[in-house]
Amino acid sequence: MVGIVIVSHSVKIAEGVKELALQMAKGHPVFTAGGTADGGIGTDPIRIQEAMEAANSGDGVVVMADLGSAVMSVGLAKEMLDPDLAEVVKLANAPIVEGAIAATVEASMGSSLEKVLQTAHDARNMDKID
Amino acid sequence: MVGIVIVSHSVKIAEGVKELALQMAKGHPVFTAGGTADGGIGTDPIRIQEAMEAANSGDGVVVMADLGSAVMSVGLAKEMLDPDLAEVVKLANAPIVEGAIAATVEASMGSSLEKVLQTAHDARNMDKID
Amino acid sequence: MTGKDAVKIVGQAVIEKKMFLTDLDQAIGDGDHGINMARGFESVLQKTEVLPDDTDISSILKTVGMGLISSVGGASGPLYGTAFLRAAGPCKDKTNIDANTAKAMLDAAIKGIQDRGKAQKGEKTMLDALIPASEAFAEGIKADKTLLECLSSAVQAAQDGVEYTKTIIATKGRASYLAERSIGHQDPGATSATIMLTALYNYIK
Amino acid sequence: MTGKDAVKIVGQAVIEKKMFLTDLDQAIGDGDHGINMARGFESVLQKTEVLPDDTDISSILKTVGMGLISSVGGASGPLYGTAFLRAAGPCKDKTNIDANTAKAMLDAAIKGIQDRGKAQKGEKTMLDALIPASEAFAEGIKADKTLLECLSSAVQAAQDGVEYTKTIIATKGRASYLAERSIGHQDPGATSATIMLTALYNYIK
Ligand SMILES: Nc1ncnc2c1ncn2[C@@H]1O[C@H](COP(=O)(O)OP(=O)(O)O)[C@@H](O)[C@H]1O
Ligand SMILES: Nc1ncnc2c1ncn2[C@@H]1O[C@H](COP(=O)(O)OP(=O)(O)O)[C@@H](O)[C@H]1O
Ligand SMILES: [Mg+2]
Ligand SMILES: [Mg+2]
Ligand SMILES: [Mg+2]
Ligand SMILES: [Mg+2]
Repeated sequence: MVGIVIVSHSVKIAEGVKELALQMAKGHPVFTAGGTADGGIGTDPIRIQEAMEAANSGDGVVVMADLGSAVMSVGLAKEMLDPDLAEVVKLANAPIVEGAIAATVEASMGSSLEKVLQTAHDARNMDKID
Repeated sequence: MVGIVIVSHSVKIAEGVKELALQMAKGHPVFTAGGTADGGIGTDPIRIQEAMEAANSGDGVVVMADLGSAVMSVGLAKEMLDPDLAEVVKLANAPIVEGAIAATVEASMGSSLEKVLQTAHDARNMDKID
Repeated sequence: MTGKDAVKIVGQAVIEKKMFLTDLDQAIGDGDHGINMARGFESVLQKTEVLPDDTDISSILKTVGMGLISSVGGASGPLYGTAFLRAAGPCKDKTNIDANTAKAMLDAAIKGIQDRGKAQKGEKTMLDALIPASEAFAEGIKADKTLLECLSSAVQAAQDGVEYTKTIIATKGRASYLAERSIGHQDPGATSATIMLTALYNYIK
Repeated sequence: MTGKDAVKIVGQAVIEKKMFLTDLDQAIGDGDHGINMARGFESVLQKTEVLPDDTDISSILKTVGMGLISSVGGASGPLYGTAFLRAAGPCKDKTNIDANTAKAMLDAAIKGIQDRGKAQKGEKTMLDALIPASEAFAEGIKADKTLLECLSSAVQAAQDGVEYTKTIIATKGRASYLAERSIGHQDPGATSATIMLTALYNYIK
């Protein structure tokens, strides 16, 4: 199964996204790297790297990130990974909350890395019209 | 100033989005309605309505929501509002985290309701490429 | 036979099916539909219990709607909440509900659900029980059937609608995340809608 | 003159400007650049302090890079972290840094920042100090200037670059949320880059 990593500047967002994603896909490997090393607002490439390693069970990992600097920390974390693992760790070009939920459900159905990544990406098009 | 309301199924996401948004726009009126009335996962039209009322200071309110049922709760909350206020309370068709941060910064610069709504919407196009 | 009693019977029927509805939602959603609906109707019954016995049906329906809105938490809250509030419209100032009024109430409820959730028939939602129910009800009226007979056909159509939801892909609500994988499972909301109609029929019968 | 001392001087210069950098970031960002950079260099200095005095420059730069990466928290962490790690490449196994090596290190750092952040010159980032610095450095080499003279022109170009950032709109990083409203403010990252280059120049001088 494709693992999911949630990277947010906010510990609360990372934890909240995980709780929503797991609601629809209980027990799925969803790992978070929220906030800085000392619990503040920001990102921590080291814990992101650890989350990537933890989330992989052989089928790859889809990473969700919130803002630009989270994206940079993800890029750096990937650079620090074992190159074979880095090959199958993919950052989704998708909104963090909407994408993470869709991707986690998709992954929990046993879909491929490409499919999970695509599903996350498609969450960009989710319409919210009241 | 245009007020911002954050509606999420998760209290943590709502609070986390608020903390990130305020980082860039300290003191801006950002109100949250996260989770159900009893603190669980879900949405609460009553607290959403209250947040809309609290966020309005005369220039209208932009609402950010996470998932489909949050959108419905927002629609219902608007129906319960005073009709004059409902006119200037707009749900953004945008990702909750990315849209809320962009919209809050835009609102903090004194932009119009339409401009803030547009900025939130444009966050759909935010690219995340590592 | 009072409006209060009807709500009590309907509410209790839903509360009794809490586990069943939750299990259905576990398969294609987040596993809370029964919990949501039971919490909703427990709150509703507390509110309606204290109403005078002769409270008019329209006011009772508004109490039900507001009760669900303020306590359900899931999509079914604003959906059923709006449905009950809207159903209160056609029966306003009426003490007796005839078949035409009942049909108008059902349609107002459906319209409310559609305003709220933007779904059509065939998207694997509660509407796949309610719209066929309304259509069957209309057939009954055309054929000069009694209110009870109309309601009986409506219940049958809703049950068929629930079966039909097993054959289709969800395109609205959480089950839509599963796409093709939602096939083979009946929709929780269509099921709860049918439970309510059935309970109402059994009560009036 | 050791690599360790150079890092200490550069780190202390950044730490001293903590408030200034934070105030700059308050105007067009989230008001943490000075806090981030000071925390980063405090952590770095703890790590470099315990290194043997004769540790080679390449290893020291790697320690600086990893130190920043693991402690900064903001965009400047992965950006400067990558920059220092990459700068460690061209000076590997070298005990003496000549002008050409210094230029190659600066360019590797810039390339790292661009790989990480996908920004170009003119987007109101640290690159608007560093790229002009590299260009001035190249001019110096072409004119057969000494390392110190090259570095002096680089510092001047970086300072001009900081001034230039006041005139342009941010299109990368947090300041881009402000669009036109970012004009009139100097970029915090361009400023910290210039503080580092200046401190290095003063140390070598
Ligand atoms: N847009 C919609 N229109 C109509 N009914 C919907 C819609 N979305 C969801 N539903 C109904 O709501 C039911 C799920 O309710 P519930 O589990 O209580 O809410 P949630 O999905 O928020 O957890 C679904 O089975 C479906 O019948
Ligand atoms: N994509 C990028 N490329 C290069 N530099 C960038 C980029 N994004 C941001 N920066 C630099 O980072 C600085 C902000 O750093 P800092 O405040 O520490 O991080 P954050 O913005 O995450 O709070 C900016 O002033 C800018 O110079
Ligand atoms: Mg549910
Ligand atoms: Mg739910
Ligand atoms: Mg900052
Ligand atoms: Mg920051």
